[in-house]
Amino acid sequence: MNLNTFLLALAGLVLAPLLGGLAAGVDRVVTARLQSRLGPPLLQPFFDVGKLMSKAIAPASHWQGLFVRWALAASLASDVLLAAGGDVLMCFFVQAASASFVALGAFCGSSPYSKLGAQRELFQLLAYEPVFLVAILCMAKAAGGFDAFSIMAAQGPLLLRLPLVVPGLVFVVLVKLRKSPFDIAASHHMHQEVVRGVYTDYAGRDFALLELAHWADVTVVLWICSFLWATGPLQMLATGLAFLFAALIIDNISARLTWRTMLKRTAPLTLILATANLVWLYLE
Amino acid sequence: MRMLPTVLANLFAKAATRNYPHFVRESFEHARGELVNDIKGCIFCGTCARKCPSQCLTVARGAAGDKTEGAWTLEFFACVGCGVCVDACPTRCLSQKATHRPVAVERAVITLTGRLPERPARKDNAAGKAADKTEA
Amino acid sequence: MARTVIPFGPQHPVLPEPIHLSLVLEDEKVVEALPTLGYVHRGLEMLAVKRDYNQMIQIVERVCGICSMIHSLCYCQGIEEMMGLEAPRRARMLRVVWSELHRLHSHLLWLGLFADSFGFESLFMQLWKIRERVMDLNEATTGNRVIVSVNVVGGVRADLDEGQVRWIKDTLVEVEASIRSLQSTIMNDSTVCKRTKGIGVLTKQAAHDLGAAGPMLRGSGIAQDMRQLKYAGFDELAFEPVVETAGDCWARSAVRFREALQSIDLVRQALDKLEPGDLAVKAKGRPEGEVITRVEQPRGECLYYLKGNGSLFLERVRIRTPTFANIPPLAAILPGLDFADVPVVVLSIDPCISCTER
Amino acid sequence: MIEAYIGLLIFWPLAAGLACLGLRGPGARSALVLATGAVLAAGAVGLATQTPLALNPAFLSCATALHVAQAAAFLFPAYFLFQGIREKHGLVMLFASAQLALAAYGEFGLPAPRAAQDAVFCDGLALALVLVASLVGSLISIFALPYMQRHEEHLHLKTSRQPQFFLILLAFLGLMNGLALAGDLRLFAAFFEGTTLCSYLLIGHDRTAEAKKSALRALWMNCMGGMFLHAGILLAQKQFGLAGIRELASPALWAGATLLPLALILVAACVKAAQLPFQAWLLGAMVAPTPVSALLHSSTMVKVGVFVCLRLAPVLEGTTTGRILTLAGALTFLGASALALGQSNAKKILAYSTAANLGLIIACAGIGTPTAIAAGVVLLVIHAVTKGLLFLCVGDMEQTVGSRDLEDLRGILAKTPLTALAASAGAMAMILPPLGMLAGKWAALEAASASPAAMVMLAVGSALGVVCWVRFSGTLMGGVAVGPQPAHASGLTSGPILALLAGAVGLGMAAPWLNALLLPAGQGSPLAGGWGLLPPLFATAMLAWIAGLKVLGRQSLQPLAAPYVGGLPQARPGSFVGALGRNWTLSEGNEYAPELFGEAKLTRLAGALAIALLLALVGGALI
Amino acid sequence: MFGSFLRASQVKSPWLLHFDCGSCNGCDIETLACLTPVYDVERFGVINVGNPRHADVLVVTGTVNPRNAAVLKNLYDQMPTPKLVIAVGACGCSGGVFREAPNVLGGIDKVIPVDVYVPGCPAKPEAIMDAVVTGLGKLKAILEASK
Ligand code: SF4
Ligand code: SF4
Ligand code: SF4
Ligand code: SF4
Ligand code: SF4
Ligand code: SF4
Ligand code: SF4
Ligand code: SF4
Repeated sequence: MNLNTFLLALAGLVLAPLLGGLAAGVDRVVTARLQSRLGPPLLQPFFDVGKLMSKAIAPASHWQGLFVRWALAASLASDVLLAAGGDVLMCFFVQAASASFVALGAFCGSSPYSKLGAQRELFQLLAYEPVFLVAILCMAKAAGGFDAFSIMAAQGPLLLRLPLVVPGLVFVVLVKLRKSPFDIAASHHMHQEVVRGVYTDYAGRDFALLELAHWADVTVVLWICSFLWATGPLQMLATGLAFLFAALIIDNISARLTWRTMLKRTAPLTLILATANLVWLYLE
Repeated sequence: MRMLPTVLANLFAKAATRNYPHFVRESFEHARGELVNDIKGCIFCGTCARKCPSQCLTVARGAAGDKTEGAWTLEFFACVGCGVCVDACPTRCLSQKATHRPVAVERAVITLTGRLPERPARKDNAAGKAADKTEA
Repeated sequence: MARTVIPFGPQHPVLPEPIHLSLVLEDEKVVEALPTLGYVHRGLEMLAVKRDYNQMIQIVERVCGICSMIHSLCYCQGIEEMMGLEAPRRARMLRVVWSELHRLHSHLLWLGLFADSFGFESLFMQLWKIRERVMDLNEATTGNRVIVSVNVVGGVRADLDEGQVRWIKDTLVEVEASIRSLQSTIMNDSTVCKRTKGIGVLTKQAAHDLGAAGPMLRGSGIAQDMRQLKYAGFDELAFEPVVETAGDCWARSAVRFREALQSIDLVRQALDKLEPGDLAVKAKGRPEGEVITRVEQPRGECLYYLKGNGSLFLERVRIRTPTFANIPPLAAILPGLDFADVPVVVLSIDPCISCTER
Repeated sequence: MIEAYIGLLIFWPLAAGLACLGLRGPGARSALVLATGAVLAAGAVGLATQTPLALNPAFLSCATALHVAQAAAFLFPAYFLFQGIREKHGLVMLFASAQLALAAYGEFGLPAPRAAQDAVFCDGLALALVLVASLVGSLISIFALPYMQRHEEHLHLKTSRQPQFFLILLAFLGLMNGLALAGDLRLFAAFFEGTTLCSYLLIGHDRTAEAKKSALRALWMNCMGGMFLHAGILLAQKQFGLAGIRELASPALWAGATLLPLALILVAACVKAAQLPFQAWLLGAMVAPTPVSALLHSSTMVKVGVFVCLRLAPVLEGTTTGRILTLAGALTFLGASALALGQSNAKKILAYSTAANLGLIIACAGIGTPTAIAAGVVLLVIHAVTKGLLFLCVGDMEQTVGSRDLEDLRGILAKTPLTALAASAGAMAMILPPLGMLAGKWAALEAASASPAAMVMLAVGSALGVVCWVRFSGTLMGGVAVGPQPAHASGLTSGPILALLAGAVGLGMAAPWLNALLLPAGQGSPLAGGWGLLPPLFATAMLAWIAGLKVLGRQSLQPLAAPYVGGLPQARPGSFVGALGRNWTLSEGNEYAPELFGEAKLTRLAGALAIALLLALVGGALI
Repeated sequence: MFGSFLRASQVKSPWLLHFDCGSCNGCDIETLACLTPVYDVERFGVINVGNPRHADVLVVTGTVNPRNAAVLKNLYDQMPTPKLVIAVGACGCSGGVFREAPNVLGGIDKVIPVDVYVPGCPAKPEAIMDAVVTGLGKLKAILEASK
């Protein structure tokens, strides 16, 4: 590991959560505008986290603190991996670990909503993980390597060869951003039958750390999406934002679906599309 | 999908939000806001207190031992702003502002005291001394 | 299959009001749902012994803030019947105007909350944005956005001038256009239909047998609406109950959507029929005897039983509200639902607990 | 010296088992089993220091040994046939007779093959199996000491049947070591049949109707496997006149030849490894006492199957047979993972997950590249340790609460904290990066890049696995304990659990280095590029671990918040005052989504696909 | 710097929990209206959370009766400190028009301490927004004093 890699990794560690926070801010503002509201300031998510950091709480379980920190570590590790040009598949697995810790912590909670949320979180994982994996496999196949650098170094925009993974990736972004129609485990804005679902029993500092982990996750997901047009940093930024914006629009024009619909329809459909793309790459 | 035109229109149109408190819209003319008593005009007849559906008004004649003083007390936390008292007041000294009553951080009542009208009551010379007194 | 017990409410983000359901789920399907009430019970009917019959208008108006005007209307009509009064024609027309404005804002409010129950936030926002126009109409014409306090025994205590009539009509044109622009979303959007069609079906027979009321009843294909009794000014207005036949959440929502437009139409008709005249007749004497009156609230039939004894104070006020009637049908359709559909179905009866418990 | 190690590894367990039969006292038995553990450990470690090696120790290379093996080829099927006749089980009779016929053909119809070059041949792969069988197997046997005591108390047996039990248990370990090290196909086949016999006896140990049924099911399926194995061996013999495993597994030999013999052997391996559609025998094995399931699932029986596949893997690289095998493995990984997700019976979850993970290893074998094989071996070792841990934990928890249903295990954390935490950690070790199981899965995914279908199946299966294990772990961690707190932790229970836990986590963490150590002799480099970034990842994981534990220490002092139950009052913990003024106990059940993961439907579907693939495997070899 | 950011954040992100404690709905719908486009309290960082463990501000509408008093107390207790309570409407402040009804105990300060009272029946959305701002001012003063 040379100095360059180390610096990149460090940048990933620090910048990725900040970028995620900024994305959350953009999300809040744009969503407000789509709903004809003025909305909060752009930095609102940071204030939220700052506030949560300084609250005194009684924990819901003695184990949650542990899982929260593990989740945060996993999310940050996936950022670092990606930033340092690591293996995208591994980065994805590390991120899935983060989600698993969140769910585990929720299982440890005491409220029934927390446990229900944990179940649903797992079903979400089940729905989006294969699609995301196959999308990454497609990228790796098209670019000829599994590490981030070789995917970014691919000739021309990958999108042209991977049109069918786009629905899958949008689905992943929607789930990861906890947006309608797939904010099934923990609703993002308006609150649903699961209250805050998997987040119900997290509070105060734990919740703040979880929010940081969430930001890091969002960055990773959008970043991987941006590989679709990785001909330059600006193009990548634009692609990432395009995915974010698409998610916000879809959030605002659709009702929330149930996990049964997600698992029985959306997930198989997007998976089949992505698989078709993969097969097509092989036939090419 | 069908909501798309609406949200896009929202995005590009001006937000519907009124930026209160930086921008305060003018109240409607007859809005039933804060209840005020021009105590100079009050004759402490007690009509308002009897009619009030919330029973949040008390009118005392000869309060504080002084037979010439009257006290009009509004438990404003219980007032529902119905305006029944305003309609009933014979001297029209009660009125409702068009703006809402400001929020408070403590429990309080409003007591206004004034001079009782000399008998026979004449509206014009009821020299009132208004005092805002709040008690916890 | 293990059972999950979920305490749903009394404080729960999708519940606008405190009701508690002890839900037993298996496989995320409801197998048992036991409701509990009593969190908003105030005992206000008993206030009749402490407040005279005029003051009671303000009390019954606060049985519920959403259709407050219609409560006081029902009450005043009852007292008027008892005392043998008839409100002047202008008052009756004005009562129609305000009561339909209330229905309009109530239905918009409900449609928004309903959208919220299936997580369609922007639709909720849009509907409540439109609703603010109606609230402005209320406030400008009566002085309060919600509790309008226009009814008195014998008539009304607020009036509309020419300018206001014109303004209301103009505003309603815009409101109608905005509402219609959401029609395809509410009725045809695929995700919305996924969450509402075929969910919580109440058959026509069951609706009849279980005594459903209001849009719940009409959504199941029974054309019953208390406005057919032609109280207030409805005798002079063209009116047909809105009926849907599917009996599911979608049908109830469609009924309310169409009723919102119908209310706009009724307001227009009533405004057109306004003629100069008295606002109220003077009430003389004290109420004595018993009456039962019924009106149609946004949520369905509301019934008042009033008993006067010749004093200023009524002997008994008894209120039966539409949500009360709709709870047995709700309890009947809850079992077997997906947990995620519980909020949708609970909201589809437009539960109003504050009036149910008073 | 090394010959002595090998001798001890193979014969000490047999001898100790026989001694168990003689010494009926529990104390002596414990001492023997513990001693066996020590001997096996010493032997395995001693062997490890010498690997790779090829040897001809007298006791395995002499003619007598071969004669014993040849006799075994008749004796085992004959015994099976006898059992089949006694129990009137048609399939057992059928396959046992087929085996007998094949044995006769091999003996009398074919010229004797050239003797194997080396009677014992130990490379990384063999060593891995020896280590697994010796260490994990011993730990399980030790765990079995107190377990069987309680088990028999529970059954109210008049005369203890533990002597027989431990005889078979220990003998099994010896057979496994022999199987791993055997260099001659005939010896190998004898050990192979030996494991079939042991598993049959162990599954049927409790002698209930259900145990008998399951044992017979295991028997007929494995007899069928044995039949395929013999057929394959005989064909190979006929084709090349060879009997050495090492010669057989060299790609050069097969150049231009039909792979049919290999395909048949692979089918046999699939049966042993409980691949779809043969998973039924492994599931049936659940009825046996937990140490048996632990042994079958982790360190013995099923590992034989994957061992065979990995042994032959170098030949499979780039062949149609290999590709189909990959598909079949991936299909099992997917199907069994989905089946596991639909179960609430903890042992069933473990059983399906075993089938799934073995499928993954077999897929690796089918790919056959050095990377894939390396991944497969790592998976084999770590799976053995982790699965052994999980089974022991479930067994202990089952004895604590009297149920093996996941739903009944809620709140177990308060009753047997050590076991519950170990189980939880074991479950997470199945899926967490950078631990070995995940690393192996990842390597398999990247190695499978020649086969998109396999990749997609692996991807979906991996997601299913994550869900299944997080839920498993979460269920154990959650819930409020009710009822009394039985505690019977003995060192013989917690010791193996702790040792396996340490193994699962430690080996998991050490996966990259482990993989380099265990590479089959003469195979290429360790796993490709991506490992480069793993060390920093490990460091992060360790730091997070420490930070997290610190918080745990701090938080365990804080009072806990009342649960959010819609604001309702609580009369006592774990309940709320709800409808009808009743005290409603908060209970939660997991969502098993039976409409998606229903056992019957899925088994039928996946089974049919798997049969098709196996037919293609055999058929594909013909072309 | 970080400390002052944390302190500043505390008054910039009031997440509120609304509990209908026996209100007539009048005040509830006005509270809800605050969240909608025309008023949009999210401008002040307000999010309506459904869960006391995430909430900073408890907005209570309606009167207290013996049954919901326990619920109200529970919700208040489950909120992490520092926390604010806003009593909305005549009912919340004092019991309003129902003070003398048989099943009414009175305003919510009978059960939990109240920081800001919002009079009115129903309280106007503007008044509720005033209350949030006033409450945050109060919180700020407390934080400043404790610095
Ligand atoms: S007539 Fe008027 S002033 Fe006189 S006592 Fe009656 S209410 Fe009071
Ligand atoms: S406005 Fe109504 S409630 Fe208020 S004091 Fe007057 S009569 Fe009483
Ligand atoms: S305010 Fe009016 S009604 Fe009330 S006491 Fe004074 S004069 Fe009489
Ligand atoms: S019937 Fe009515 S009064 Fe009697 S117990 Fe039931 S709810 Fe109470
Ligand atoms: S109905 Fe209400 S007020 Fe009357 S007695 Fe029962 S609880 Fe009390
Ligand atoms: S049904 Fe009852 S509570 Fe609901 S709005 Fe109407 S009166 Fe109010
Ligand atoms: S008395 Fe009232 S509650 Fe009972 S059946 Fe008749 S209407 Fe229904
Ligand atoms: S204050 Fe008025 S509007 Fe608010 S809850 Fe009470 S009665 Fe209803």
